[in-house]
Amino acid sequence: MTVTTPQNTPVTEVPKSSGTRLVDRVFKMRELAILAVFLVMIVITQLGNSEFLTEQGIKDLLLNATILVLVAVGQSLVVITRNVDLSVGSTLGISAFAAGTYLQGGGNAVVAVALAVLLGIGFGLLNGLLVSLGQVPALVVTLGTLYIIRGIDSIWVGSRQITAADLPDGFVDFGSGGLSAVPYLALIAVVVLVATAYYLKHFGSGRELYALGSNPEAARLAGIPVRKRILVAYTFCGALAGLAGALYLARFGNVDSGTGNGYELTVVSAVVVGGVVFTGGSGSVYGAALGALLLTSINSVLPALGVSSVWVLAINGILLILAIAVDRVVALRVAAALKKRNARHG
Amino acid sequence: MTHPSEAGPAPVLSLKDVSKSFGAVRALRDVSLELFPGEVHALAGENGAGKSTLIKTLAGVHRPDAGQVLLDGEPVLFHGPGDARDAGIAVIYQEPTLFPDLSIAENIFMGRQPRRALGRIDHKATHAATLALMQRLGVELDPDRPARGLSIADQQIVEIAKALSFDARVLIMDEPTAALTGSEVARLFGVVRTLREQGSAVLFISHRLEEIFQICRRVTTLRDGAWISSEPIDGMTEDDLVRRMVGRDLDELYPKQEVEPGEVALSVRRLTREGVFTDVSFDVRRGEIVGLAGLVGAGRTEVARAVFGIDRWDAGEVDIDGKALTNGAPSTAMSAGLALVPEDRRAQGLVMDMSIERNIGLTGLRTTVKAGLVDRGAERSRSLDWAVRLQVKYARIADTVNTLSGGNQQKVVLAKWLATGPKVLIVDEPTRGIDVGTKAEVHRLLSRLAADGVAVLMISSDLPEILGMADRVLVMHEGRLTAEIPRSEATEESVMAAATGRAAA
Amino acid sequence: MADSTLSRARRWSALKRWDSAVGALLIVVLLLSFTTVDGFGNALNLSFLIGNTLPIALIALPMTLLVVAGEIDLSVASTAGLSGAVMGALWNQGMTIEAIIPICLLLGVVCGLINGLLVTRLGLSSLAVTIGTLAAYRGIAQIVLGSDAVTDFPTQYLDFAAGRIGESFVPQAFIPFLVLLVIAVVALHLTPFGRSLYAIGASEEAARFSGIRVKRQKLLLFTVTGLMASLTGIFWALHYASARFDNATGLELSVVAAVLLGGIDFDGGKGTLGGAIAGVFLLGALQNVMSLSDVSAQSQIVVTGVLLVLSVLGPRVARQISVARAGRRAASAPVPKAPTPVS
Amino acid sequence: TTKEDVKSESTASAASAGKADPNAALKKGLTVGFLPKQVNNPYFTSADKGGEAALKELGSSYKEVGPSSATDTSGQVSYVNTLTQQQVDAMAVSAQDPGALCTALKQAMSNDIKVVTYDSDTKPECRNAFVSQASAEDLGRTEVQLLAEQIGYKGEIAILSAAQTATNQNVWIDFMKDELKDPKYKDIKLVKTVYGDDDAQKSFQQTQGLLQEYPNLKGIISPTTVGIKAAAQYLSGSKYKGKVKLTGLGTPNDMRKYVKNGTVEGFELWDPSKLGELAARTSVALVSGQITGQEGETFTAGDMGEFTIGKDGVISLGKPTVFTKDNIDQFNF
Ligand SMILES: Nc1ncnc2c1ncn2[C@@H]1O[C@H](COP(=O)(O)OP(=O)(O)OP(=O)(O)O)[C@@H](O)[C@H]1O
Ligand SMILES: Nc1ncnc2c1ncn2[C@@H]1O[C@H](COP(=O)(O)OP(=O)(O)OP(=O)(O)O)[C@@H](O)[C@H]1O
Ligand SMILES: [Mg+2]
Ligand SMILES: [Mg+2]
Repeated sequence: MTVTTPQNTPVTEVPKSSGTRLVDRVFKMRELAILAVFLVMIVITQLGNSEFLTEQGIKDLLLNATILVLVAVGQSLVVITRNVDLSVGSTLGISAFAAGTYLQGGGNAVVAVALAVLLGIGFGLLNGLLVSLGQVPALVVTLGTLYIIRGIDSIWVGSRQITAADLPDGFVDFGSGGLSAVPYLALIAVVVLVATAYYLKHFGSGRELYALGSNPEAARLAGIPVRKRILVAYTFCGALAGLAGALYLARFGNVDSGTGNGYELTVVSAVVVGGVVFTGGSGSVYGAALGALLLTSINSVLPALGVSSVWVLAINGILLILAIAVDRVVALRVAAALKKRNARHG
Repeated sequence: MTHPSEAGPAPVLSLKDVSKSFGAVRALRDVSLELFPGEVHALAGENGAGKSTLIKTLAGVHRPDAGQVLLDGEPVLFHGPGDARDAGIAVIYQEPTLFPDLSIAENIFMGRQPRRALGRIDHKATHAATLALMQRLGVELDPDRPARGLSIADQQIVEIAKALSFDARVLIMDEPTAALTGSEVARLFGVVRTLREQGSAVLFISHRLEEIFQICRRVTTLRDGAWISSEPIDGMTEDDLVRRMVGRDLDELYPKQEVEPGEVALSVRRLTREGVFTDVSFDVRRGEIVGLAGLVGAGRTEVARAVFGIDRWDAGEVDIDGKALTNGAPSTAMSAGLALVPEDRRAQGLVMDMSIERNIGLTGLRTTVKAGLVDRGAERSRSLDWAVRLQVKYARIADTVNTLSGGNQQKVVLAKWLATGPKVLIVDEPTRGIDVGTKAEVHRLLSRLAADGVAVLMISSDLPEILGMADRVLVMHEGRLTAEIPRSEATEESVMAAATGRAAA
Repeated sequence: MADSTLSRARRWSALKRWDSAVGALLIVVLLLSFTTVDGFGNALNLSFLIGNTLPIALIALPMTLLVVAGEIDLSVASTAGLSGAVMGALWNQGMTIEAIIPICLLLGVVCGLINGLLVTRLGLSSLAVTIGTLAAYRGIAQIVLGSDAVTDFPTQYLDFAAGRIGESFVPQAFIPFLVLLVIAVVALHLTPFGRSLYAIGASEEAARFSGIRVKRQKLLLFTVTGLMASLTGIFWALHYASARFDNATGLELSVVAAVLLGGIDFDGGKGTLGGAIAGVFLLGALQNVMSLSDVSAQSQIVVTGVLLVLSVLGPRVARQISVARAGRRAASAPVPKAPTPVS
Repeated sequence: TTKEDVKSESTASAASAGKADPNAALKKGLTVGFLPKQVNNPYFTSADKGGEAALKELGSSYKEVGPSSATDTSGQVSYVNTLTQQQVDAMAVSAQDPGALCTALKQAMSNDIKVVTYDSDTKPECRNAFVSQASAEDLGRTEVQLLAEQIGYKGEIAILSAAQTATNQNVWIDFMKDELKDPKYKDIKLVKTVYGDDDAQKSFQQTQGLLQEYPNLKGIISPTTVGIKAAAQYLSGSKYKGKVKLTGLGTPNDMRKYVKNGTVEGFELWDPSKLGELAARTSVALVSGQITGQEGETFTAGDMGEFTIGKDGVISLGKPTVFTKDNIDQFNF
């Protein structure tokens, strides 16, 4: 197979057309919009409560987002392939408990994390196999595995629980410690995030995830190993859910059979707010991470502003709707502008 | 079954006694075919004859039930499209298969982007290579623009660019020209000739017979899944070819009936949609067939969409029988007697997962009703009636339309709209992908409709069709109507002059 | 000969349709339970079973229509909770129940309308929108009723919502449900409206090009869903004699699971109400039977999950088998003739 | 029909009929079903284990059913129905909702099943007796006393509760507020009550929010085991460790670490297994006819001693135990 590569084309300067930059901007725009909303929110809160952005405050903000960011990054990969993984909450719960059980006997922290990740990979593989080999709707299958994993977790865990007292001190300290205002956990999340984003943009298999989410039939015809890619996306998502489980343990020092219950809705919200489209093929992990940051921050901002917790849920929901609505309106405007330009020079 | 294989180079790719069935449909029966390096080989046959199936078998999409695919004389088994591609076979499928969310450049190079160190994609090189391809095809498409929103023609161009980018030994093209106008077709043929001279084998499918005669050396015909003949084009006439495809002689392709135009049925006044088309005014009278010509992207489809109410217009007015239509309301346009056969049958014309019966029934949901409920009997007889009148080739009326061949799908779209008994019929590329026999059929149908007093607006990129069928020809160029040419003066030259903006309006 | 193969193929294809399979499974489960599970067959237990499944069944009706049209509404449980909360709050204010119920229903209509407008006017994905309103409506319910639990609704209403007809196994509220079911079945399967929902679900663009008023139909559907959700909320508060802001929490997942089990495809354009309702009662019956047989709640969750996975794997496997069979048959059968044109 | 109409027509119906025979023999071979708010919840498991042991001793059998979520009220109702169908002799229920279970519980009582509520009550007419973990008054007041001592009777305090609808928490909070009216607390200000919904993460964030909003906060009372644990975990990893006092209801096993590392000085709880045991013994006594649930009746609950039924059929377990670093190692639950 030969490819017409630039060897035989003159390496003259490629003129970046105006349309290009505009298209780029459309995508950046969505992330910028979320970032802007986030910043405005933070600034308002700081004005209303000067304690908000102390070192401790920033640390809390970042720590709160960490776990959701990780799971949301994994979820976006799956959503980009036009699938979904609803079982992440259950996976998080069971791997957190597994890591905890291991550490209870005074095990090695690194091994515990590895254990959690491996367990996550296992469940990710299961989902991936069902979805890609069985070729069945992801929503149903992962709703099924959500129940199955949750059930297994509760049968296994029963009423046992892991508390901070059972864990090695180093592990728990790691969960709340950091380099001044930047927690270690947040650093891990950032590394994962940047690496994933780089992979998606600059590697063939990463681009193929977008391709097959955009048009599965065309992906098949283009010779993309569709099943393999979907399997990889699910496995990665499971691995991150597992990792998040281990970090959850470190952070909260407290795991029982209910851990991670209902988390899938939060994760899906973060991904959606972050502009990853449910019909696949578009969106970025940065967006998803920003969505996660936004969502968790709302939960810190409202109490910090002294908003009664009775109002929190309603405000949360309304903000969520506003975020996606504003994002949509902006996107529509830009798309309209883009179309007009195209029509003129086309 | 013997094939006239000639001395000289051995066939690079061939099929031997291949059969393929889908459920109860036997799409291919013991078909054989040989492709030689340096030849352009035509594959001809009616809609549903099995051409696309044959191609998909060559491309590794389908695995044959019986028979063999031979590459350089050796039997091969392709496990998927990837295998065939690796063997040097590039395919343009009948329906564009693009990734709407990805840029044109990524669409073309997906899976084989130029790489930098560590296997990272070289985005710059990809961009440059795409620009080069576009230059070769003589089109101006921004490589970084997403494929979403490209017109069918532009999509087809991207497909062609993708296939060319392989520098493949075998290039297979399933109706690549169906959506293209003359100038793009000429460009494409230029490229195909170069490939041929470089020793590639090309398999070409088209329902436009003149194209086959223009560029192909040999032709294989299929009928109902069976191999009929493989022979050199030289010395053949169009009639010979049609006889092999259809099994009988064909009536006239453009059976235009002369009708005295009646009152104005459709009147479009100063219609404008910003950035898309401007100040478009025209009338269509009862009994008249008005052709709407133009280059790809001239805005014809957009005008039709706006008139029907799919898109809103920014200024202007549309009247049917003197009554103004509501802006952006297809349902009121329908009840006023307007019908639109859209250009993209798969996305717009049909619900692919629905049965033929239900698809035709969709336009009758408001008429085939008894006591508020769907009158199933009436629905079925209405659907059956029209499917049969348009000679749709199907096994059962309850089969989903995605099992039909492209041409037969197009007929279902026509059936669906003709069943509404429209006063004004807008057809956008009505014969795209339809075989000659049916094309004549459709033309006769349009003629008869016009004779019965229906006003027909026919958008077509097939210039002979416009010239053969239209009483008047409207020409668009860059979103404006540039000419109105009466039948007597309409020639290829006059229409093309207006379409390229060279003639005074 | 060709004819008999054809009809056999059709019978086989009817069987492999998942919704009929779920119906059959439901009957099998019921029959088995009658004979083997103590306490299952008596009228009281059956009335419990039906009564506790009714809220899910009520919401499953509009949800099925929505999903067929390619949309989803996850805010239903919150709408139910909200109308229950408003009902409780107004009741505490001393309003008459006869005035409160219409107000709550109207509220449901408004909730549905908001969802519908966000989806159709702004073109947002219904999943995203209703995850948002899921939180918002529940939050408003919390603001409205706070920590109150209102329990003192008039006995005749409570009795209606919780009682059964005489000593039979039929809850009184089951009769109105049957009426609603019939209406829904007619609307989805027999009217042009229902037809257009299938078209919209399978291909929205093609539906629009066929002159179907896609947005209007969807808006209507969301509104009806809101109405039914608030009806469910009222029923819930009366059935359990308790109006709290967190009534019916998590009900949406149960509805979705049941509807999915019934063979409704979330890609839209497929499925029947019969399947959905069979799915609802299958889950309800299984839970009842498992509880009676002392199967723990945890194991019940696993069973639900396995059923869901099987519900999609099953038809897939059946299809593959039938395709393989058809292929073998076709190799020997003559080609069916195309109808002869008459023109 | 309005609320007023209903009020006027309803007459307080006595839940139990018949006459108590304090000397009746305790029956054996009974089946008592335990229905906690949530299975797998360590607190309830511990309580139900206590019940199981007592029943074994009494020669009766025990079973436990229940929903896997503490907010699945309809699930709990189904389980009441299930127990009714299974014709147990008595059921011990911790009600997720005071009203929702009523219809089903009345149904059960009319099928001759004795109903005892424990930990969380329903409306009095829907059960025969309620076994209370400690009197609500004791709990509410002692928690305030504990905290006041720790912060030196001065400063801002807040409450981190469970769900806003949690009946028992709300009653305790009312008593806390009442206790705070005492002049000796005049320098203490209750600034806020927040709700963590018995969800670890939510309670965690609510604690964060409290401290950001009230940087001068001196103490937090969390009358829920999940809440106090989450708050302790947050405090121990933050700069507030040891500076902001925390007390409330927690289990020794959960809190051991925080007591030892100085985050928490002292907290309290009753022994849940004793609560379960008393519920079991009350059930058996009811079935045997020793009591009917009327105020003033007394019965002997094995080693636990004699109990008297109070107003509205409430039986109180007694004062809670306070755990500090001196005594915490003596407990394991
Ligand atoms: N995936 C499929 N499932 C079932 N039947 C199919 C499928 N693909 C093709 N067929 C049937 O096989 C026959 C041949 O179809 P094919 O698409 O090869 O025709 P074609 O010659 O390409 O026609 P056209 O000129 O209209 O494109 C038709 O009867 C069609 O209905
Ligand atoms: N759905 C769409 N979304 C965005 N842009 C579109 C869409 N369809 C067409 N366009 C763009 O609008 C312009 C006009 O296209 P249109 O399809 O109306 O031309 P046309 O004259 O009908 O050409 P043809 O029918 O030959 O494709 C083109 O630049 C095309 O790329
Ligand atoms: Mg074809
Ligand atoms: Mg067009």
